[in-house]
Amino acid sequence: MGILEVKDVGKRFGGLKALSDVNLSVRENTVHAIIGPNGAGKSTLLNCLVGKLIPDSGSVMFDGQSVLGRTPYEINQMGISRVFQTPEIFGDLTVMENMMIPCFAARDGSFRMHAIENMMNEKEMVEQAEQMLIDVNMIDKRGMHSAAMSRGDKRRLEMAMCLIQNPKLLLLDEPTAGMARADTNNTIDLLKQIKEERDITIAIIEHDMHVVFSLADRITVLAQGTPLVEDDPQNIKGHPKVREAYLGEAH
Amino acid sequence: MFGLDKKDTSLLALVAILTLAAPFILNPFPTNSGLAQFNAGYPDLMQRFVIFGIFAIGFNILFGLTGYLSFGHAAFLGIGSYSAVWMFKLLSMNIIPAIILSVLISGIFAVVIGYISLRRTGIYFSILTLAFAQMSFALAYSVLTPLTNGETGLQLTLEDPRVLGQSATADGSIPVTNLFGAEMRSSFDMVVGPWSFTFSVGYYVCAIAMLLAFYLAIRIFRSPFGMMLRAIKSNQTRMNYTGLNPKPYTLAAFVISGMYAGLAGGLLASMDPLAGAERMQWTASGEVVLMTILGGAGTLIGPVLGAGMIKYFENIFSKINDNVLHGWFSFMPDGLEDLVVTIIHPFVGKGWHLTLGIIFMLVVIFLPGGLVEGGQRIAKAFRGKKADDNKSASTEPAE
Amino acid sequence: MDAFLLQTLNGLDKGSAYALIALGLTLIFGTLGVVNFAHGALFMIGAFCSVTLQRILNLSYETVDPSKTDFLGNPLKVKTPYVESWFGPETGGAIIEWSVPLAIIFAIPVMLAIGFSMERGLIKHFYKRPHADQILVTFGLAIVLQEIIKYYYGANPIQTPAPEALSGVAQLAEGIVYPVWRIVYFFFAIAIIGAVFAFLQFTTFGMVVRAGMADRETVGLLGIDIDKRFTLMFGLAASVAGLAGVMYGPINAPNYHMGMDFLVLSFVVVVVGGMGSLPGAVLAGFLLGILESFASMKEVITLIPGINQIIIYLVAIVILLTRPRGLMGRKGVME
Amino acid sequence: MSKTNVTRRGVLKTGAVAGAGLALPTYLSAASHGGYTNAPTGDTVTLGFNVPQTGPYAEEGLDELRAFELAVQHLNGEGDGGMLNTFSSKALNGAGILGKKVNFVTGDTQTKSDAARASAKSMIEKDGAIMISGGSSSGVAVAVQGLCQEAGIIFMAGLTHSNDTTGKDKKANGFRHFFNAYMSAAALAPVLNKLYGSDRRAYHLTADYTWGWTQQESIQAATEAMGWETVNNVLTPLASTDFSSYIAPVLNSGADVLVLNHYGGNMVNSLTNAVQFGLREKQVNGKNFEIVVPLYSELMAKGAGQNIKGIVGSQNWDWKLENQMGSRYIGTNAFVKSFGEKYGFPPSQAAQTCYAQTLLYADAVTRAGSFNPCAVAEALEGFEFDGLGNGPTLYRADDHQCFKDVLVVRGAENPGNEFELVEIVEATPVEQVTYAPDHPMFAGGALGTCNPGA
Repeated sequence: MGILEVKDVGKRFGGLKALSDVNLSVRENTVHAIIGPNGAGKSTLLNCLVGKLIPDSGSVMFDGQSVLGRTPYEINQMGISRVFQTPEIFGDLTVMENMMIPCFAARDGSFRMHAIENMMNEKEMVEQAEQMLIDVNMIDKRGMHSAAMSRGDKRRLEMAMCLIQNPKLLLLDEPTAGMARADTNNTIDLLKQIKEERDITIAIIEHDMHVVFSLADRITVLAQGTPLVEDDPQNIKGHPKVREAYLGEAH
Repeated sequence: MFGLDKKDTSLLALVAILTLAAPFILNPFPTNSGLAQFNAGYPDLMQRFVIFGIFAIGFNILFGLTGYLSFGHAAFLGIGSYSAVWMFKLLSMNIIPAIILSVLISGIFAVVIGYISLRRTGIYFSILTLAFAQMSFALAYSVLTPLTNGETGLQLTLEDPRVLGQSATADGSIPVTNLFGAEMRSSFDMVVGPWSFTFSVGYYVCAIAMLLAFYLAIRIFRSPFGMMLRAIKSNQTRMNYTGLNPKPYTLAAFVISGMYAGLAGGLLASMDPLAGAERMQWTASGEVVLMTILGGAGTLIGPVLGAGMIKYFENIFSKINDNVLHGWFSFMPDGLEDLVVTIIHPFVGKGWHLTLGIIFMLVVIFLPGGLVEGGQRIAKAFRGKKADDNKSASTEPAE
Repeated sequence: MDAFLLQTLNGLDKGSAYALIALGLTLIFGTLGVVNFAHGALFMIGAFCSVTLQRILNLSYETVDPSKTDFLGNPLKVKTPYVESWFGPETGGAIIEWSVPLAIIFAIPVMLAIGFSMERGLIKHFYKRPHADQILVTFGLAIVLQEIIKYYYGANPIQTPAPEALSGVAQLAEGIVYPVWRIVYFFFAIAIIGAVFAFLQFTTFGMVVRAGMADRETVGLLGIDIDKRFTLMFGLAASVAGLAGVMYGPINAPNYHMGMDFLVLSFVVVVVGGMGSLPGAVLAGFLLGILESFASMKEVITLIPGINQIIIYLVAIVILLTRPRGLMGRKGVME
Repeated sequence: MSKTNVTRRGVLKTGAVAGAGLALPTYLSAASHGGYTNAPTGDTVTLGFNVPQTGPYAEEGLDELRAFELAVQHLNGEGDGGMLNTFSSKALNGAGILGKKVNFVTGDTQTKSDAARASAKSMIEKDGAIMISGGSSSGVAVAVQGLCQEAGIIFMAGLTHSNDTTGKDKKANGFRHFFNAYMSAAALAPVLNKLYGSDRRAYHLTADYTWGWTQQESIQAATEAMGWETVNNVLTPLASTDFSSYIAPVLNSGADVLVLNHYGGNMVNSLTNAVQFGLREKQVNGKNFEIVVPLYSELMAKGAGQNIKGIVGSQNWDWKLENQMGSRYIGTNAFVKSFGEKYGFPPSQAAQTCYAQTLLYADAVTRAGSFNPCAVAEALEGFEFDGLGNGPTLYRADDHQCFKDVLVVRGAENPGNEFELVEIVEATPVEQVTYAPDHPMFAGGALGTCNPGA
């Protein structure tokens, strides 16, 4: 039994069948990659997992509970964090503030008024946030307005914001899209490090096969809204169906 | 001090000094000099400065922090005023119960209007709040007249059934609003040489209310709650995916700013027990928006400056008529005097709107951060080229 | 039944004014994304174009008529417009009488010029500024324009009557008469709306602008100078507002604050129609016009007292709560 | 141009208190100031003229301001003296008031109760005004009147026509020279009867706020008393600009008279719309359809242009009064002459009422020998006078309302000159418009006692 169980999920947009009969099982403390050609339904599936979309049929169970019908913030509170393809951070806030917000969310839940307390009095949280910034090598940028940072830094910040919540499941949406090779390798190293240091399950959507095969413990190939195969990386590499899907669709 | 860091403490101290010394600061010109026209240190205007300051500070908690632009905030000001006047009519001339009621009632209305309006964002939210306020105004002016006294505005009468206190004083007039006996209207004049300074009880009550409101606003700005509000303005998607529900945060901000408006309305009625429907018209809502932007949205002190600026023009410039102009320039030869008066004439008196409009444009063109930015530039010029990676205290959470 | 029909007619007629003003506003606000609080002022200036033309045509020389006296008992000065002395009283009189339709020709270049200079001189610098700044600067501009008009023309309304031939009433059916000029206004509005739609739909310029509205960066990347086109758009919007104002003159006498009277309403119409949608704005204009007309019927007011005071706002609330982006709003525009 | 020193207050302050740093109470304390608010102690006295200078009534406000300026000139002995020469009371001699030169300050009411009160307060608190006058709407008048009562200042109302000003909202410190809705109705009804007959069906459009309601109530009562039937009364929102949806139903309602209980911009627009719909040419029940605008004003008539022709209404005063109706209205020509020579056009009724109010105040002070509001009020109460253009007039003590003749006018068909917007139909004698102080339309309030402030 995996920590995330997707059963028979289907989703239509008007006449377009975006997902059908998707079954997926992500085991705890593994890295599970979801790959597939453009338009295969990867993003739709991801959106169904985090509450942005509600599937027309099927079920999504996380840690024994259904996520369907829950809002994104409720799902996050269950322990799922998501990193976006284009970094979603609080651009108007400083790096440190960006880190503090998930700390509060993790401690206080989805809403709590702390209208007159001073933020910097939360010593424990500040330390925790600083430690995390040290971990991702951004402590020197703590006072910076996050919108002014480079794209790579923004992505690292977003990752750090997700990690500081200690999620059970981390969803990564093309974490290396548009990155230079060196940055990509850094990201891979970072993710490897995270995987080693923490008890965390990661689901990753990725185009870059180099990333996928460096990280993944298990791979699901999606094509035209349906999973083709789900297997270990070494078995996927030479799989005829996968070749067909990629070569047939995107040449 | 007071749980604030050094910068904020000094800002608060500065505002406190300015507010408490306002009767001096606003009356810089000797009473019988020609420039006395520019003196603003009389009780009514000083009260308006701080009351509209409170209104703008509250509005800024919503708009400056969350970015939600309410175009109907005047409704809460009006509701606060009506509640306070009713309290004077029915209960007591003491301002404390009146102000408590106005804050509460405005808060209740804010919960309802906010809950509905916050189902939408951006311009759709603005129009929803505008619609609610305009409905309040139109109804208060017409069909709700039994409750609001319509066009004339709700006033005290000699027949009010005041439970605690008398309907009329022994000499047959309406009693005066007071704070445990200290009448809001009483004042003292201090004459120093050619200067004359007026200290009014009402003003100091308002000033203390504003200082408390300002202090609370600083605490909110620096609190985790304030940070959450800025986070909402910055990125609602990330907010959601960080496990935070933006709705209650924005609603809380909306209600807090509604209660600030209610406090302002209650104070207005306490200083002058009349509540008119025009207080709720869209122009009044627009005024607080302009005050906030003019001063600098999202800054602590900006809205207060903006409020002061607009009220100053409304009350001082509108009173400069041709006679006054001729008085000023009477030292010139006749022809030149008339020329100067003719040139200035369109901008003062009945033309005060024109001057205000020009100032809006100039400020927003040359000082994108509002008056606060002007202050910063001046301060910077004085400080010289001192490195300033730490911005001045008041502008931390800028746009 | 007659009453119902009459109010529908009236609603269409009111709605055509709303639609026309909203159309201009939505070109700037709904699509360029500029919160233009000066739009009402543009409408007002349009109306004053016809006042100005009327004044120009009425420029007169004075002759003293000793047989009459003025209010102080002095000999009366009689004014004769130059136009009448040049073209004779008949032709001259006709020219003066037709000053409103003539003002259309006069208003187009004036409004274009105002629109262009407003965009080039001011608005251009505010595309990337926060909406708050746009509100402040355009509101300031609106006040300035309004005060200038007040300075020259006073605060009192000034009648700009329709020509005699277009001013009576028309019998549309048994028991249904309607003012001719209001019918003219309706068809004029339809024509302008149609022209603007056709312009945006069928010309390359229109296509580029529509593409630019949807995705400004991409169009910019294609090497198309979108800025110049946006300037033109602004001029177009100003002209539409101005023409709406010119033609509105005979319905209600122009005064300097008529723009502010319409300002809030036009924002409501645009937003109810949905941000970024031209058809939405037009539809909302007619819808609100018709509903407002029905709400002003005695039967309705008796049923719900005060409904005529709030109908527009009530409808706006209901629509915005049931349809998140108004009637036909595009996703992501100023949400 | 006259030059005035507006900062009189400073003079008196420094005059009164020699020595720095001395704190002493004003405004509420009698000791140093003769027992009432803003008691003038120098050689000047300041009056406050609070008129709309922005917003829809700005034009009317400016005309009031012109009249005030003229009145101050005449009080100070400048100019030709205007109505001072015809005024029945001869207490004023052109040497200011009680020997003090008259200064004035102006302010903008914006036609909003709030702004009007703020402006009036600044005149009282900052400029030391001893009397406030002006205004162009009843809401503002009632609000400022209330303020003056509380502050202990005399309020001489400008243009305010609602019954409430001297009805349920009357105040001991407030006085109204202008006529009211009841008087309009009482004057109009017989004329309407004479012009249009007693078998008429009236349709009312009424501005949906207190002034509109009181006027509609008054007109309905007066016209029904002479046999008219009221078909309908529809309330229109203040914010309306287009009244077509209210006018259209009139066409088939069976009514043959339309009564427009509107003022200002509302009136201009509703009348324009009514004419557009052909109501003026319409025939109903074999009679000509008629439009009535109970409260007329020259500036609105000007705004309504051609549409005003033949429309009947009432006025407080008109500049042609003395010429056309005889010397009963003495003072009119004197005023028109000095106003017309100074400004180039004849004064409006708003100007006349403001001018008269200023003179009446000054006269009352002089006769009372004191600026004390209570003494002034006493001098005004029950004061009978003549020569201010309205004929013999009484300032009734019971409600501080002036009783004088009311004019019924009609939009001029063939104006002799550009200023002749209306023609006078009748000057209704004062007896016909007088009512008992406890008339139900004016019930519900009390004057209270005069408040000298201090």
